[in-house]
Amino acid sequence: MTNNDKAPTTSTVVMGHASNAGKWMLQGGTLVALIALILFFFLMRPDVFLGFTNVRNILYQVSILAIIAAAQTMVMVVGDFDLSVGANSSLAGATAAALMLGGTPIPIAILAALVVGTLIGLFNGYLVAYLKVSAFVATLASMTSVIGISYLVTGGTTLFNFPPEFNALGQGRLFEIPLPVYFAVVVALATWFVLRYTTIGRRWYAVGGNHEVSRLSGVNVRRVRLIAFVLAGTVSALGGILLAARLGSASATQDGNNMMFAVAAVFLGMTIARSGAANLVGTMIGVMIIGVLANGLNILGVNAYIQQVITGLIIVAAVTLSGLRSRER
Amino acid sequence: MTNNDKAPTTSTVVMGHASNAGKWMLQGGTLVALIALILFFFLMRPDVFLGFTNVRNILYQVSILAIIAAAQTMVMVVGDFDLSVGANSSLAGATAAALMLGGTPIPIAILAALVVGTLIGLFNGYLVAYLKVSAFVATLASMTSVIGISYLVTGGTTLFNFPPEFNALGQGRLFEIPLPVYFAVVVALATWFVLRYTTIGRRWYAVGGNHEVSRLSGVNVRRVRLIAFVLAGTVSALGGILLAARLGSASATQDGNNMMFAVAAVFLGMTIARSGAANLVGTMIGVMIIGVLANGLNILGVNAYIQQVITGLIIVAAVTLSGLRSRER
Amino acid sequence: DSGGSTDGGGGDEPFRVVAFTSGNQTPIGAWWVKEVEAQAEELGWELTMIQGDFDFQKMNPAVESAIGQGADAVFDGYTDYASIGSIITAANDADIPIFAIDSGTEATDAFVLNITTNQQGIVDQTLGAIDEALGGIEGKNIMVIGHDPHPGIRMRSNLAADDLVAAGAVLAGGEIQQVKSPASGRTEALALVADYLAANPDGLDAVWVGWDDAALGASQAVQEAGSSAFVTGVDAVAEAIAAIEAGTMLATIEQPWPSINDDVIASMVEYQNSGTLPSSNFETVDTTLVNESNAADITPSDQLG
Amino acid sequence: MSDEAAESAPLALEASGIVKRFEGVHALENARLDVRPGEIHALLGENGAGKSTLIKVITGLYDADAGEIRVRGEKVEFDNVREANAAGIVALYQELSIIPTISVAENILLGEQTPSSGGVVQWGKLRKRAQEQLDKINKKIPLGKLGFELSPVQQTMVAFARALATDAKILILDEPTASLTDTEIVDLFTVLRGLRDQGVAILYVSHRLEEVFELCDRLTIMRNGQTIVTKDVADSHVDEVISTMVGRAADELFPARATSIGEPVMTVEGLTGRRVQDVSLQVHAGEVLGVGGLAGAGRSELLRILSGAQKHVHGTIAVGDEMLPHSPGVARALEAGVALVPEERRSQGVMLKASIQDNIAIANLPSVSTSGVVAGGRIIDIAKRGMQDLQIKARSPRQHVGELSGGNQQKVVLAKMLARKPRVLLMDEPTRGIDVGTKAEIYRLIRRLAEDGTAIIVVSSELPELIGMSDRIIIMHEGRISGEVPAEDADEEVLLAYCYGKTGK
Ligand SMILES: Nc1ncnc2c1ncn2[C@@H]1O[C@H](COP(=O)(O)OP(=O)(O)OP(=O)(O)O)[C@@H](O)[C@H]1O
Ligand SMILES: Nc1ncnc2c1ncn2[C@@H]1O[C@H](COP(=O)(O)OP(=O)(O)OP(=O)(O)O)[C@@H](O)[C@H]1O
Ligand SMILES: [Mg+2]
Ligand SMILES: [Mg+2]
Repeated sequence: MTNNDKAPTTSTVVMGHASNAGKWMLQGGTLVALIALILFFFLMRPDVFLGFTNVRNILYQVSILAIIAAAQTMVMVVGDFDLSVGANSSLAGATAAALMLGGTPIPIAILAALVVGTLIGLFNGYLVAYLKVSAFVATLASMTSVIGISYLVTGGTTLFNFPPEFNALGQGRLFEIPLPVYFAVVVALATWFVLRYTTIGRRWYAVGGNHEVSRLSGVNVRRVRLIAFVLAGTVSALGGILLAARLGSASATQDGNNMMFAVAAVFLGMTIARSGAANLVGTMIGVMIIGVLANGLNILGVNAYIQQVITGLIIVAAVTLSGLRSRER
Repeated sequence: MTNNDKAPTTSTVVMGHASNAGKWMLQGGTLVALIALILFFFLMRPDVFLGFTNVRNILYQVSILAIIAAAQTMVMVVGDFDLSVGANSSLAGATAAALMLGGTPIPIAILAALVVGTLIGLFNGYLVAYLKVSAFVATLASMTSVIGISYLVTGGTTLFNFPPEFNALGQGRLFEIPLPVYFAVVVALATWFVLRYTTIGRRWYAVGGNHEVSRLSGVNVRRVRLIAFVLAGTVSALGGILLAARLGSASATQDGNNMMFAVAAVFLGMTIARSGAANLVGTMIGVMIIGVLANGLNILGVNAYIQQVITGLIIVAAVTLSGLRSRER
Repeated sequence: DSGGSTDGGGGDEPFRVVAFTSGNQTPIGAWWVKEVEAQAEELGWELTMIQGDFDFQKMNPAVESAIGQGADAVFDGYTDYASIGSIITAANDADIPIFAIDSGTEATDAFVLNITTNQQGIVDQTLGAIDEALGGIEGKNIMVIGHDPHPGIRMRSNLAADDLVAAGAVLAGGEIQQVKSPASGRTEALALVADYLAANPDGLDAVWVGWDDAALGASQAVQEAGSSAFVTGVDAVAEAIAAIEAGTMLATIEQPWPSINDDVIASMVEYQNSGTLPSSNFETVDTTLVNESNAADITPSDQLG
Repeated sequence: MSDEAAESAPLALEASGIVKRFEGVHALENARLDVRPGEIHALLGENGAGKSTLIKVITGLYDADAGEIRVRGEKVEFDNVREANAAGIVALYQELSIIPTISVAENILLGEQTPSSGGVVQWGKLRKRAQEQLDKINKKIPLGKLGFELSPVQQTMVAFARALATDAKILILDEPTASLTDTEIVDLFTVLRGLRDQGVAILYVSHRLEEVFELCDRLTIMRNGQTIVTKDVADSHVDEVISTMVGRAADELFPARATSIGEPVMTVEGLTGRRVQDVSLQVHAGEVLGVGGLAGAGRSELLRILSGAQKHVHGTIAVGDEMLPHSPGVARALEAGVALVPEERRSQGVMLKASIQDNIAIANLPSVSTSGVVAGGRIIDIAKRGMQDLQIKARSPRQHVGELSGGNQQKVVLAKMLARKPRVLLMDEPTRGIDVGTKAEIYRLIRRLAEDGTAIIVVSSELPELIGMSDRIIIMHEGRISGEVPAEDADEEVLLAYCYGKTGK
């Protein structure tokens, strides 16, 4: 019988190995897509695309999206959504801006903006986790309200003329690299660490995997979901503050497509995990795909409208490529 | 002991009855919210709010949203999402516009626009149902591409100067009521009928309830999902054509917030169903809440930004009120 | 196209210009992009054109990196200086002058030249038309529709509201009515006016709107409600001109963008040739009122190209 | 039908040489099966033997890697369930439930079965035909109720009614009785016998061997993806069947009872919840307390309240000397040493898309972390220890639980909770859907834990099991304790009487 027991085990291992390469190709579809894009643009413009200046550019351009995508990742790990991250970041930028223009010292203005973002996260989290409102409606509604508040804070205009020390946060450089890139790296590493190595991160994944199982294992599901929204609020606010510093201005809608792209990045990233769950590394690959695409198409001088068409198609292609794996089942 | 045996049963029944009224109140939370809003605005402006002119106004204003929300309902019954309905409708309007300006006869231009919308629905449906791409990414990506295509079709400008017969579709009246109201009613009734009385509608509900059980019970899940997206595409296109006719113009982004509001309306409506599934009656109540709110706040002369804040809060309030029910479980 | 610049054929270094606009989805923005590209071709400039649909987060970095790759001048098309602080910093750091067309409503050191239209003049002309049509503004109910995020519209709608109040008119709704999203400006203005008229039938004498797209929505609402209110806009788009000819709109404003653009480009050429910067950094240009009498002679602003 | 006639008539269903491999798993390795018309054919085997997989291959849900399937003598290859249905093959899949958001009537006549004309549903006909199906199985379930409003038993019966509605020529049932009680099982069997007599071929999968011997005509035994034997039930004996299934001689199913019972560990007074009414009980160190009752008697609710998973109205719970706060919550109860192995493995017990180690870690975060940071090494340690202790068959602690067989999934749930070293272990139907071999393992485990001083409360719907594994048995009826007996004095008749509401001590 020992023989019988052994046989399948061995072959199991072998099989596992054999199919791993192919599986990796599919599972890594998103990564493959990123590499393919980089190669393509490099071949089109070998002189420019991978030069230091342009790589720095790309990193600079995606840094704030990366921060907001990290926030979105936390919420999506728990199996929820936060459509308000973009609006939230704009409001934080506007709050800091309005306070600074009113004479508040920079650190206090920044702190206040972070608090505002955190409170909005708390509001979302309370609605979703405690009042059981679907995350989609709750955050859609709070997005609507938050944009309205931003309009009120900015008086509908674009605020500017911030203290240079504030702008330096978004425009300054250290060793030739713009500061927002460092911020993005720190936020990404911190999020990665939290997701992977802390008990709260574990609990997020457990709740995202199955609410009931988590609850019966002693996880305080409501609090855990709440915390994800709260932190996402804080982190989005940080992104918005940096965006205001980076642009030297703040308006109610300057987050642009960050929310949409953040969601797209997380989805792109989910395909690289075996469990199909949101994960930080995947999200950052998704962010890079979006960033490389925008930069590369600009460098090739592609018409803005056609760029938009292509961006949508490439996102679909990347996700579909990885999706082939799940279709196999 | 027989006494003992009976006691819980009876009390159960009584409890059941007693809580039914309360349960209905909560289940009908969305409807209660609508009635409360109407009452409130009526009391604030009894002379105006429920007058014929204003009621007609409200109906006229929500008619196109109602059509797009009907499209969204079909997809959401199946348990999916379509973020591209708004972009899709703009493209349909732009397509019809460009063709008419190029001399294509009106019926053919309209038909072509419907075909374009249907094809986009087919694309979405194929991605979601057959390639198993998450509906969120698939339709987010196609929304991005479709907006790009609309820009290309309109050349980034606003197209106008359509034949008067075309504009009449959006601006004409029959018995004092604008034509789009009739179109909306017809679309709503047709959707209601399809959802409630046809085999495809019932299969949508089955698939939305549980993919796997449906598949194992012999439902062609992929085709059923595909059809929902395809029809949603066609119906959104119809909405976009009517919007172009109503405004007498077409631009790449004139759908505005229709997609967001359509999703919100469906979510609001889901709360009235015992099963919590999307349903046409509920969606239309949701559409009316959004329409009444916008019109009422305008009539009271509330500042636009404050309107936006209030809209978000009322949506949350309506859903939360109904959400109390699910917490009871 | 910058693709062919690697093998410079001529002896002279070409004049390198980074041009950008955030409003490429507006007809005028689209015209400007084509116009500047055409003139650059003629002048032999090496042009980098960057367009963004009001997404400064995407546009600004692109402009800055273009500046970083070397430029002799920057050309801002229709983008308020408030939104491009980081571009201004980048250009200043690199010591590159910024020339601008319609980029902000007051003088600023950020630009070496910004030519725009005279907002007060626009308000005077449109209110004059309303005054004439109504036979006096005093005591009349007039709605002002604006859009704060756009600095030009914001400035002129504030001026219009102030002037109306000063002239004894009543601001319908008590304040300037705001359109939230430019994309749905027409629908929003339509609803604003329709709802106001439902609440106050016969309560509206005129609607002053800050730009034509929304004015067309307002005019449609006025027609549908059977009101006799007069509607004015700004921009002179073809559709507004057609509406004026059809009698559904009272007036609009033609802003002479082609000549303004020529003027800005002329001072850029001047700088290219002699290194001299314009003497004044802010100029305003007068506009033309478009009404029934001259509508037929005006080139619509969205058909400039 | 005489044997000879049966031999000569074409087989209803024949599968031969079926091979099916998943990533890394040989689910089927030369599986073979033949079912005659007009027989009830049992398909037996341990958890993971490949029974469900074979069924899915037959009905076209999986493509076989090799092998041949014949229906009434003709070779077939179905691409999907619809094609199988069209050929008269209908399966009731394991753990397949019903659609929660649609009505009972629609659940019964789903898909192609929905009566319609020109694409429009005929609601009247739908209700009438659905009612007929329910009548067949002697069930009164309101047709307008939605799926999620039904009890688990009702859900199973609706699913069964759906299978009946198809007029299948070949009916496949994968563990249909797993969550049924005796009354329903009796009704079910009556219907199945009726169908057999009409010539329907029935393939019946169950881990309850007594059912097989009562109901079935022939049986096929599978082991490790292979078909070992097919024979007449009349020629078979239980012990022999078990040893063929597990591949060795059958062990004693139930280990010996405890000899020493210690101090009370958990004391419950006047507990009242939604269904549970005024329950008081005590369980001692080293004692196995069995809880029996009919479906819906409130046993699961009792355990859920004790484990902190459900709020209660009044009553007190004490563990040792410690009085737990009212409705303590799971985390607090776990801290006090109370752990629950829940009833629904797949929806309450394990995260299917997570690894074994992550599943085990989630209930043990306090012990594998220092100030909020988890130590990966410690997670692997407790996972490996759990896998070894419980003999979980898996490639590595990182394998996804969804890829394990039901028995091994259940062991993961146990490992998760045992790593907390509970003083009171609550187990709700711990052997549901588990093969005899694994069942015996679990009984031994329960006994071992008891000997180490753990107090155990275990709910079961199978009376022999309840009697075999417990030291003391209480029976619940409509939320109350209707009777209590020491296990050695218990017999099924007495217990059943309590189950139906007769009270006594
Ligand atoms: N989708 C799948 N992916 C990977 N392995 C699978 C899959 N489905 C089944 N298996 C494996 O195939 C083997 C046979 O499983 P199957 O479900 O057919 O067993 P079974 O005899 O029905 O067991 P049980 O009595 O527990 O239901 C098991 O080892 C199982 O882990
Ligand atoms: N007849 C019923 N009507 C409505 N709900 C019921 C009924 N029976 C049980 N339930 C619900 O189902 C859940 C499980 O019930 P309970 O704890 O009473 O089951 P049990 O005695 O363990 O029986 P089972 O074998 O069905 O699990 C409880 O939440 C209970 O409210
Ligand atoms: Mg099985
Ligand atoms: Mg139970």
